[in-house]
Parts: sequence; structure tokens; C-alpha cells
Amino acid sequence: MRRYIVRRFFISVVTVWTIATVCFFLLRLLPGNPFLSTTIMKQDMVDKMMRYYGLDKPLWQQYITYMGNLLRGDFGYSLKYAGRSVNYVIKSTFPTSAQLGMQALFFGIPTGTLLGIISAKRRGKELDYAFNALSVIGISVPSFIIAALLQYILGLKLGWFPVAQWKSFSHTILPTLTLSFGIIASHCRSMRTLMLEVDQQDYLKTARAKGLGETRIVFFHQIRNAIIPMITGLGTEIAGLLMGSYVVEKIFSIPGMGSYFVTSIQGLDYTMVLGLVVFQGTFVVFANFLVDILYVIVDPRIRIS
Amino acid sequence: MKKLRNLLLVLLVATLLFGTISGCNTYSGGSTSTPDQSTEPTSSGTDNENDDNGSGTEQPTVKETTFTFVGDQPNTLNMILSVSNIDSHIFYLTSAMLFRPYDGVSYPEVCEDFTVSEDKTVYTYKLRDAQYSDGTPITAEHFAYYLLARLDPEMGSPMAADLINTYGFLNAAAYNAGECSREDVGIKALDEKTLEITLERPIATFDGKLDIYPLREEFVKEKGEALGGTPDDLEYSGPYILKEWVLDGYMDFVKNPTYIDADKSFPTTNIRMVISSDHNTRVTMFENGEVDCLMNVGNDYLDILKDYIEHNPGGGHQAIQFNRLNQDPAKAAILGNKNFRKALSYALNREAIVAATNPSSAPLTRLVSSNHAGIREDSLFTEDFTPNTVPAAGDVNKAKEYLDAALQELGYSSVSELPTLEYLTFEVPTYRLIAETVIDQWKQLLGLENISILLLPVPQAIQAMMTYDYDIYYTSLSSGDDPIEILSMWVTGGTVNDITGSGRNLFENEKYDELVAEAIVTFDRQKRMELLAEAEQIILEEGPIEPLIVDGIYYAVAPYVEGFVYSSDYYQFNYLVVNK
Amino acid sequence: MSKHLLEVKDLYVSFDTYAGEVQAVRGVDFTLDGGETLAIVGESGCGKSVTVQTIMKLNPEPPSRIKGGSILYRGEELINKTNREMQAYRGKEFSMIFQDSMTSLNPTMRVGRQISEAILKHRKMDRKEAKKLAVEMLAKVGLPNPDKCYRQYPHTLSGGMRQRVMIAMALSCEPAILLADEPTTALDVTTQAQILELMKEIKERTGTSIILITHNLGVVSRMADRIAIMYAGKIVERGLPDDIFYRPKHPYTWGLLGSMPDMSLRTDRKLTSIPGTPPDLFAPPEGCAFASRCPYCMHVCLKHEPPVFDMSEEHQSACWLIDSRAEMVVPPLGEDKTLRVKGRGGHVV
Amino acid sequence: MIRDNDIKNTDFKFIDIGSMDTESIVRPSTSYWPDVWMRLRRNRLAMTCLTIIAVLTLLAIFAPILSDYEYDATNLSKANLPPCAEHWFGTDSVGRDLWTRVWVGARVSLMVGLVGAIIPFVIGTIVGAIAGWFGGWIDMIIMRIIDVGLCIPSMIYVILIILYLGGGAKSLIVAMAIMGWMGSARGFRARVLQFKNREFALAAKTLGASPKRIVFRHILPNILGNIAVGLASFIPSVIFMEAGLSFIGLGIAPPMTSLGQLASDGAGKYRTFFYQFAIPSLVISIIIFAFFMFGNCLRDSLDPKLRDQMLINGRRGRKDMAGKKVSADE
Repeated sequence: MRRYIVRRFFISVVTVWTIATVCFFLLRLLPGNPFLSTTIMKQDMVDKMMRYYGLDKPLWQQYITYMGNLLRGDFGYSLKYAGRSVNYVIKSTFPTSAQLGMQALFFGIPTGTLLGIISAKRRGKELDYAFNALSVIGISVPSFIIAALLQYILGLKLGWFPVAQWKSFSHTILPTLTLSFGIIASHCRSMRTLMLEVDQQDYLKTARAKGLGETRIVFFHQIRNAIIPMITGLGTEIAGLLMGSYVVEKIFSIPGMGSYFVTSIQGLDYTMVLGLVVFQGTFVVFANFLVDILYVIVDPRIRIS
Repeated sequence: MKKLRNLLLVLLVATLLFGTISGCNTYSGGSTSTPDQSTEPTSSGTDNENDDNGSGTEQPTVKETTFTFVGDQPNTLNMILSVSNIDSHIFYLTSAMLFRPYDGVSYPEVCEDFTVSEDKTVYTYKLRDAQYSDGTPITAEHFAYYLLARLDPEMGSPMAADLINTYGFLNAAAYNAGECSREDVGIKALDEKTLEITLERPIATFDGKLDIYPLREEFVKEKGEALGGTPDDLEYSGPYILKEWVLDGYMDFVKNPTYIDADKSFPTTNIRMVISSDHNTRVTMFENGEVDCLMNVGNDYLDILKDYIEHNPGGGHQAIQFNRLNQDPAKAAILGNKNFRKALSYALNREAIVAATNPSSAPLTRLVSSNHAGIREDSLFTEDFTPNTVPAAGDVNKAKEYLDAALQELGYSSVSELPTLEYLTFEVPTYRLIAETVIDQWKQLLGLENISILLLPVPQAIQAMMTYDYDIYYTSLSSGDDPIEILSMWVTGGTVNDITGSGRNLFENEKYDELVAEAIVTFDRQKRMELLAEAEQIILEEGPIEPLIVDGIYYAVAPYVEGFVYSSDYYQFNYLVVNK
Repeated sequence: MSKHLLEVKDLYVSFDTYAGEVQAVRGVDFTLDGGETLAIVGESGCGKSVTVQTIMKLNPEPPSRIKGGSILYRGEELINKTNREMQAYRGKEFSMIFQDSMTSLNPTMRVGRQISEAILKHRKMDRKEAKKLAVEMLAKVGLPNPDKCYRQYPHTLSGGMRQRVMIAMALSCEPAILLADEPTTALDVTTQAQILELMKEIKERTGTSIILITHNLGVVSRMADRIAIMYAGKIVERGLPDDIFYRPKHPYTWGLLGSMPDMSLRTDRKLTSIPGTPPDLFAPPEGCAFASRCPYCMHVCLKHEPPVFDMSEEHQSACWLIDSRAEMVVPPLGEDKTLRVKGRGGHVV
Repeated sequence: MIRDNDIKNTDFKFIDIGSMDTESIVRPSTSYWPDVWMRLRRNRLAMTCLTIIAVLTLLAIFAPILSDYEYDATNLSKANLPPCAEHWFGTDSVGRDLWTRVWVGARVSLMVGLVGAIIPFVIGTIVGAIAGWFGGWIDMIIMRIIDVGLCIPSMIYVILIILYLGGGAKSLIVAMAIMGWMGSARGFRARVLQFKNREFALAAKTLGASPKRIVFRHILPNILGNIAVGLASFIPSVIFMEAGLSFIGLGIAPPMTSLGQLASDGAGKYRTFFYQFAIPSLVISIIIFAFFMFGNCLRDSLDPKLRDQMLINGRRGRKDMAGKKVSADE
């Protein structure tokens, strides 16, 4: 177990380093530079700024200085917004995105799993049809449409929840609903499939032969075995959600990290993009790492080969 | 082994819990200090009002009022590297100024008075006593450093060229090129209270009222790269102190008692700028009364807020630029052909296009836009002089004539023989809509089939433009404060004409250059305007660009707000009162 | 009050599948008394597992359907009991052992806990006592150091050990009847013998009656007090071991006996096999189900189902050969076999 | 009870066993794929989805041709008209007929969806098979490449592609290919691993079959079912991705448009001109819904174990076995 953890840890670190390197050089392939804007269009103005930020040095030298700072955990300063350090941006926007992501996860996953179980148990009856249709709708409607509809109906027309901004818990409800719509849908579908697969296993028949109650059989035997494959996708899903979603943050104007991913790439803000990508990369890689550990804990059959 | 597993389990649960706990107070900072529903008359923000950092004097109990509005988040508050007027909106609130412009007129603030030499090249300013929020007095050295820092080649400020062109301080260009030291530049602090500015040559349009800010060199050195990043990386000498800045969330300002004219102006004690990138969210907040003013109302929502919105015309100019220096000789010939340009321009019904694609803007058929002063201070340049140019509604028959003339000159028998031209523009929704409409109008009216559209993010689009790697480019130029600023862009070697400074000009016309050069040094207003009008007529005829649209902005103000003045450069809340 | 512990009368069970109705059990009758072992023998697919599982109502209701008949346990009718009511019986009155112990144990739950689970449900004990009893049961079934075994996961145990766990689990609540559905088929011969010995020993000790389902006559000869031969959803012959092994009346029984390897036989004798395969119960044939494979098939066998003839109080068989009008047949069981029988004079039940 | 007199003595004559056909198989046995198709045809929900897809595809192909408006013909005098007799879906802010634009957009979305799903799917399948089958360091490297690839924001690829290939549908498809293959490779590898050490694969190996043969002749047919289902669910997710890109502003180059582009343009207008938002959103959601639902039904009819459970929903299953009772089970 320990040897596996150390090996996996090493692989994760290498992966994050590769992500940073690939992204660093990939960005430089994009023509143009972060300083070009409608007000700065003169070449010598741009060259001066390049020199100030050290972008005129040879690429490999920039790479080494960047990697040096990265090891110290310093993501450097944004090129487009002078004075705004990437660390500061992450520190102030990540908690918001994380909270929204967490709320969506804690609401979405249990609900989705529960619906999946119910629709598997009530197989073929109306409830099963209903949840099935709901889960397929949940996946097939793009999130900006769901967001707009929720905002229009629940926010504006009925006025139950504030339409936008991020001021109190009631402000988080509509964005959380939008995000968790997709989560509920996908988890309901996959849980239903898994429950049906486990349904045909023999140990359920043994459990019934022991005279156990139906609820006990479902919870202790069926769900416990069905939930295991669900864990694999959890890592990337959690990591993805915590990084914030551009769509929800734009429509509900939430000061999250999602929008920074898009605007920084469109604006070629090298340090910002790299900082966000490395931060997300680390999160994803270690989320997967934790998920593998969780896998071992939950499923005794998996001995680390 | 079992112990290890339990440890891991605990670790995992901890990270999950930590995620939620650390997350759940992200907005607590926000909600405590802001009145949720600002329907309450006074700001009941729990933060105690008078804990201004460092001010010794006991603040007189003034009526607590809060002004909440939706504005654009500044790119940076680093005065040296700041580029766009979005940032100057904030500097206007946080920093004192030599001359503070309000509603189109510059009033002296830190400057008591100033004298000008006969040859109008030396300007000497006397300063009043003013101080930063931490008590240190503002000296002439600070104002001098503000200008010198922006010219300093090491500080990487992109605005150096702009300063040199507009004001032409003595040896400024040389200093910026690193050929001389700071002392030689015509910006000196003779003593604590006097500032002397020397120009290389007299400039007619410079009235001496510099709207510059004080900047302390040791503060800049101390902050280094972090300058202007967060509220505590900023000097406060202006009417307000930036108390809190949540990225993409809001900016809270509180009145600065140590400001020089604190008692005379800026009556509102608290200002909250809400940042929201989605127009629909902004409008809904305005309707719910959560905000008192929207600095920019989206085109789709104009009729929803029709009884609150007002229009401000002074935005940037959008024009179609033809690349005469195209690598492909055939295309260069076409794009350089005057009749072809005129055909394309006359075919467009600017009024209809603006009404459909961007109602907050206005049709533009000339280079000088409507809000520039004309012969007299109060008359408009556009009213004094009307060049003969394309009618706003377009003229299809003339367009066809021009086209036939162009085809004839270029030796093509029909439109379909023309090579495919690429229309390059920014990846902005309104620009995309305009591009699609313009292309289709040319197709319908002129039969011009083969034009393709290339949408690129801003940096890539400008990079392509700067390397002359385009055919038709939908450009956006700043409209400046004076006709001379716009026309001097197109002088041979001008900032836009010869974009890379490599000597390749899109538009070379000696007559035009002479007229503009002469206008710059002509102090007689009437004469200067006539020269400029003549120059504008020339470029409208021969120029490589066809003006299309002048950007405008609709802003919305709640009825209970008085003394609101809109400015595209500054948040002029000097006499703004919120009596809700 | 019927004197039998368990009485199954005229049981009909069928499955609704996409292709139509499969009549798995077509009228089965048998009885079971206290402390007695009844062996049900038959090829796979003859409905023996379905019968036994129907006693405990383990077949999920929608596909399977009890069309008729009655199951009396201590005189009490079980047919129309609901699932919830049956839960009280399962594990307590009857318990079951399955064939493949690998898939019949919950892979993510410790073995001991799966046993104490049943104990907690049926017997008024707290957790600690249940654990103690579970460990005791593991010891009783002969598992080495039961304490350690209590905390093991199923996949860490061998086939034989897992089967012992199943038995421990089944007997933990001292059920009246143990239903063993081919308990030893998946095991190798040596483990098989140990398990059978264990079951026999437990039967003597606790007096539990056992219904043993198998397709292996060798297992039956050692364990069974009474034997029932099933074919295509019906019992074609039943009786005491001596009746079946020495005086079989049904050609199918002859076939089964013929195909059983026997140490005592000379090696040159060829084993007889029964040609063909059991009929698909999707469309059961009209007459005798075995007719298509029976070497002594007569016209009547194709048209009418053979009634049950009583050879003796315990020994019955359903085959037209026993009818007086049929020709007398010598069972093909080889000269040296002492099973020479002359069938004659049975009367129609 | 059988009365004695029914049976005549002659009935007791032996019949020669040879003449009997003992081996007749009674149940209608069908080979795998026709069986799947037979069940799918009976599943009414699957058929409705197929018809929806067919109708939408036909509309996407023929509606713009039959319509008397060009998709990019602006008519500034008739801007923002609500759906009326002349313009069935109304007009957009510059007077273009939305009926034509929606169906031209559907054409693009479907094309990008179909082609943009098949290419990465095929690449993913091959790479997944290689990674799954050979395992060891090949597998490790491929998986790490995918880990890295998925972490790089897809926007960078898209901008790069738009720059070097222009903004047309072609570059969108290439973008989808780059972003898509990694996901399907990972999924497919898991499938291959699942089947790799199953008995029949080992048996084939013992008979000396080459790895390629085992993967493509033994494992692939088994996984073909999952592949079909995976593809049916991958197409809508590609349409999804294209809508997302349009929302960020990296959608298809103008003047062409796609459903995603129309919907995201409309998103800003849902308060003023709701129809400009509602109609494209509805159409794109229906297309994605139809594909996903079809994927579901396909998965049901492929899984043999599910075949018998199809009728779990009620006693009268046998009589009306044709689709009515069959639910869209997993």
C-alpha cells in the first residue's frame, strides 16, 4: 500500500510538471502577445512592455525562471492586469467557485444517486419513466439554457430567489441548481445501471434467503456494491466543478474562477493561464489520486497489484 | 495496514469538510458590509464608518448616504502601467489631481495657479497644501515623478509615446529612448510647492490644465510589481479611499476626510461599484432597486429601461480599414482603389445598420465625431464644417457607379472575378453581427459574393493587423478629445497610419501632412479649425478608411439620484446626492 | 394438522419470458418429515431449483408465477404469504445453501458480519452475543481459527471454506429445514466428501431435515432417506433408496443409474448415456415428457401423460410400462447387477 | 383422470426411437444483431427517437433549400419580427429569417456532431484498444498523455486550430477530434481491460491467436454493443461542446451559424425577444435528447440479461409484448 502511494505521488508530480510545460509552450504558439489592445497598437510600445516583463528573453530562459517561481508556489503577476498576482486571484476567487461546486456536488450527487436507486427499484413503473426522462433532459439541455430559464422563471417571474450576485446563501441557490441539474442527471443514470447490474447477483438471493428486510438488503448489500464503480469518475468530476463554470458565473455574475480561465486565454495572459492550469492540474491529479485510495478502502477485493 | 487506511479515510473526510467550511464564508465578507436590500434609507453597514485609516481629526457626523452602481472592473490601479480609461475612472476617485475636470471643464485642485511664458513653452504651477490619507504632504516632486515614471524606459509604461506626442515635453523622447537622464527632461519640481513644465514647442491645444496625479517614488519602489493590485497597494489622496475590492464582485469606497476639498464636494459618504459582466443581470438588479445606476445598458434592454436611460455619444470610432500594403499585388491594387472603397462605403445604410446591430451607437460618416468643440468654445466642429461625404443612409446608385468605375480601372469585367477578400474583426458579439450585416449588404446591393469573415480574439486580430496580414480590417480607434488628435493619427508616420513605426504608411498625402502640422502650431482657433476641416475633407476622399459607427453608451440613473454627470473617462460624482 | 413437517401438493410454477411462458414446475408433490433427508435428483433445467426456491418464495414475482398447488409447512399454507411475512420464515424456519459460494457471499462485507446479520434478525441477541454465536458456528463447521476467519473477506477464503461459511450462516438460526441447492457441485471431490459428512453430522446433532438437490446419484446414495427423481418439471419416480437403486421402474431412472460410474464394475463395461436433451419447458410435449428420449416409447406415451402407479406405500412411478397392457420389459442394468425386476400388476392411482 | 377405454391395446406398441426428431429446438433462435434490431424495432421509444432524428435531419437538409429566404440575407427593415405567417420562426435583430437559420444551424450542428463524434471515437477506440491490450508501459504512457491532454484547457487548441485552419466547420470538427479522442480512449481502455482476461479471450490466446486478432475478432464484437451505445451518447455531447464553444465566442465562423450559436446569441435576449432564445434552444435540446434516449434504448436491447427482464413490468407482458409495455430501461 505505501509503495503504491509513493509511486502514485511521484507520477502525479511528473504529470503536473508535464501539464505546466506543455501549456507553457503551447501558449507561445498563439500569435500576438498579452499587451496588444485597442489602445496599445504601436510596436515599440509593445516591445518596451515585453522587456519590462522579461518576455524578450529567449523562451527557455523564461521557462526556467517560471519553473523556479512555480516550485516556490509563486505563480507570478498577471500580464494584462498589472499588480494583480495570480496567487491573489486564485486565493480570492477559488473559495467562491469551490463553495458553489461543493454545494452543487453535495446536493447533486446524493439526490442523483437516490433517484437512480428509486428508479432502479421501481423499475418499469411510472416513477422509473419520470426519473429516466428527467435524467436524460438534465443531460441534454446545455447549461446556459438551464441557467437562463431558472433565472427567468424562479428569479424574475416568481421572485423566489435573487437573480444574481453573490451576497448571501439565497443568492447561491439558482447557480447551484443549474450546476446540480447535470450532476443529478448523470448520477441518476449511472446509479440506475449499476443497481440493475447488482440486482442479478447471487448474494442478494442469499441475503433474502436469510430473511433480511428489503430495505436492509438494498442499503447494506445492493448499494454498497453498486456504488463502487461510481467512485472512479468522482475525482475528475469534483476537480472540474470546483474550478467554477464560465457559463454559470457569467449569467449569475459570480466572482468565481471560471471566467478567468476563458478571459485569460482570450487575452493571452500567459502567467494567469499557466497559474490557473497548474492549479487545476494539481487539483485534478491529486483528486484522482485520492479517489484511487478511496477505491481501495471501499472495495476490499482491489489489492494494489 | 489497517491504521494507514483509517488515516487516509480521515484525511479524505477532512479535505472534503475543509472544502465546504473554507468555502462557505466567501460571501460573508460581502454581506456584512453591504446593505442587502438597499431600500433601507441609510447604509446600515455594520462596518463602523469612521475607522478611516489613520485620519486623526474626528469626522463631523455627516448624513450617511450610499451610492451603488454597476461599473467596469479596472484592469489595474498601477498608474504607470495603466492604459485604458477604465482605470482612470477609479484614479479620479482615489487620487488628488493638479486640475480636476468636471462636466467638460478643468478646475484647479491641488494647483493654486499657474503662469505661462510668452513663447508658451514653460508652464509654472503653484501648489496648495494637500496631503495623502496617511498625513504626508503632497509635493511638486510627486507630480513630476508621475510624468517621469511614465516616460522612464525601464518602467515599461506603454503610454510614453502618447505623452510625447500629445505634450512633447523637452527631451522626453530622448529620455524615453534612453539617450539622456531624468534631469534633462522639461519636468522639474523647483521646490516643494512649484512645478515647472517645459515643452519643446508651443502646442495650440494645450491650455496648461494638466489632469495628472501625484505619485510617490518610494511607494512605487516599495510595492514593485504589486503596485495597484489590491486596496492596500494604492496611495489615497483623493475624495475616497478604496476599502475593499472583491475581484469580479464589488469595490467599496468610503469618503476620505483628508481630501483637499472634502467639505466642498463629493457629498456621498459610501460608494459601492458592483461588477457584473452580464447585461441581463445588471438590468434586473436595477429593476429590483439593488443598484442606483448602470454605467452601461446592453442594447437588448434599452426599451425595458426606456424611461431611465440617457445617451452619451462620445465613444470610440469604428471604421473599415483597407490594407493598401497587402502582400498580394492584385488585392493591394483593389484595396488601394478609391472607387472600390467608395463603392463599398456608399452601399451601406449606416442608419439602418446601427439601429439593428448597435442602437446605442450612431452612424459616422466623417472622421471627427459630434462632441468635439468647433470654432467657438461652445460650438460643435461638426456643425461648423460639413464635408461632402457619404450620406448616412447610403446611396446605392452612386455605389454602383463607383463599383463600375473601379472594375473598369482595375480591368475586371464583373464583380465575380475579384479575388476573395478576408474581413478580419474582433471576436465580440456586436462586431460579429456588424460584419455579417455589412457583408450581406455588399452581396445584396453590389453582388460582391466572395468575402469571408475571420473572427479572432483581440490580441491575434491586432497582431494580424500590425503585420499587414489582412485585407479588410474592422478597426476601432479612440475618438480623442480634440479633432487634432484624430487627424494626427493619419499623418505620415502617425500612430495609426504607420502602426509599427517601420516607415510603411497606409496613407501618404503631403497636403494633408502640411495642413495638420500647421494646425498644431496655429493658436488662432478659427484658423486652426478651418485647416483641420480641410484636412478631414482630404482624408475622407483619399484616406484608407471608411468611417462607419461612433460608439455611444446608454446609461441608466435612478430618479432619486441628483447631480449625476456621465463622463467616459472619470466617475464624476463631485456633486452627486442620493436621497432615497 | 398433517403429520408431515412440509407438504408440497400439485405445485405449478411458470416464468413469463419474452418468448412466452416457460412452465418450469408442472405439478410436483412431495412430503418431508422431521430429521429426514429428501434428495431431489434430475438433470439441470428440470425445475428442481425452482421448486425449492419457490418454497422460500425467493424467485422475484414478476417473471416467475405460482400458477397453482399448495405448500404446507407444519400445516400452514405458505403459497399466498406476502414477501414481508415470508421474511419471518426465511433463515428461521428454512434456510438455504447455494451452489457457487463465490458469488453467493457479499464481496464487500466481512464473512462474520454476514452471519451475525441473520442471527441479529431472528434471535433476540445483542451484537456481542451474535458475534460470539457466529464464531461458534464457524468452529462447528470445522473452520480453522474461527476468530480470524470472522474478520476475513469472502475472496480471501478457499471454495471449501466459503461453503462451510454458507452452512454456518444457514444453520446459525437452527432452522427446521435446510434446503441445499447442489451444495457440493462446485467443489472438488475431497472437499465434497467433507461437506457431506458435515451436513450428515449436523443433521444427527440438531435433527434438521434437509432437502438435498443434486444431479449426482453418488451423493444421494450416501445421504438420502427418500429420493425423488424429477424430469421436465414433474416427479417421475420417488421412493426409498432401495426402491430407486434396486427396483427402479422408470426408464429415466434406469438411464440415470446406467450413466453412474461404479467402482465395482469391470472396466470394460460402457456407461450408457441418455440420448438427446431435456425438452424446452417453453412448449412442454403432450404425452410423457421423456417419451422422445425413451427407448421403450409406445404410442400411448406420445398421446397421454402416464398416471402415477403405486408399487408400494413409499415407491411410486409414472410410466406406462407399469400398466398391465404394456409388454413386460427387462431393465437394461447389466447381468451382474442384482437389479433384475419384473414389473407387473401396478394399479392406476 | 384418463379413462381406460380411451386407450386401445394397440397403443402399447413400441415405436422405433430413430424416427423421432429428438433434437428439435423449439424456441425461435435468432443471431445476435437481428435479435437486437428486432427488439429495438419493438421498443416504441427508440422508434420515436429515431423518427425525431430522421425528421430533424430531413428538415435540416431540405428546409433551407425550400425556404425562399437565404440564411444570411439581412433585411434591416424587418428586424426582430415575432413568428408570423411570413417568417415561421420570426426574424433576428438584423432581419434574417430564423426558420432558415435554425435549420442551417441544425445542419451544421448535426454535421459537426456526427463527423466530430465519429473521428475521435474511432481514434479513441484504436488508442484505447492498444493501451488496454498491451498494458504495461505503453498503457502508462498513453494514460499520462491523456491526463495531461485533458488538463490543458480545450480553448487553446480551438484558437490554434481556428488560426491555422480558418473558422469553418472543418476546423470545428478538427477541434472536436482533438478534444474528443482522449475521453473515448479512456472509456474504451476500461472496456478492453474488462474483457481482456475473460476466459474466451485467454482461450483464443492459448490457441495462438495474434493480439490483433484477439482484440478485433473476439473482444471488439463483444464491445461492439458498448461502442454503439457510446457513439450514440457521444454525438450529443459533441453538439453540447460546440454549443459551449459558441457561448464563449469560438463557435463556427460567420456568416455560417449553428444551433449552439443561435441559442447562445438568444440567451441574452430571452427577456426582450424570447422566441429568438426559445426556438433554437428547443431544437438543440430535442436533438440531444433524441440521441441520448436512443442510446439508452440501444443499451437495453443489447444487454442479453436485460432481454428477459424487459417484461418485468407486469403479468400481461406476454400478450402485448410489442413495445407498449417495454419501458426505456437502462
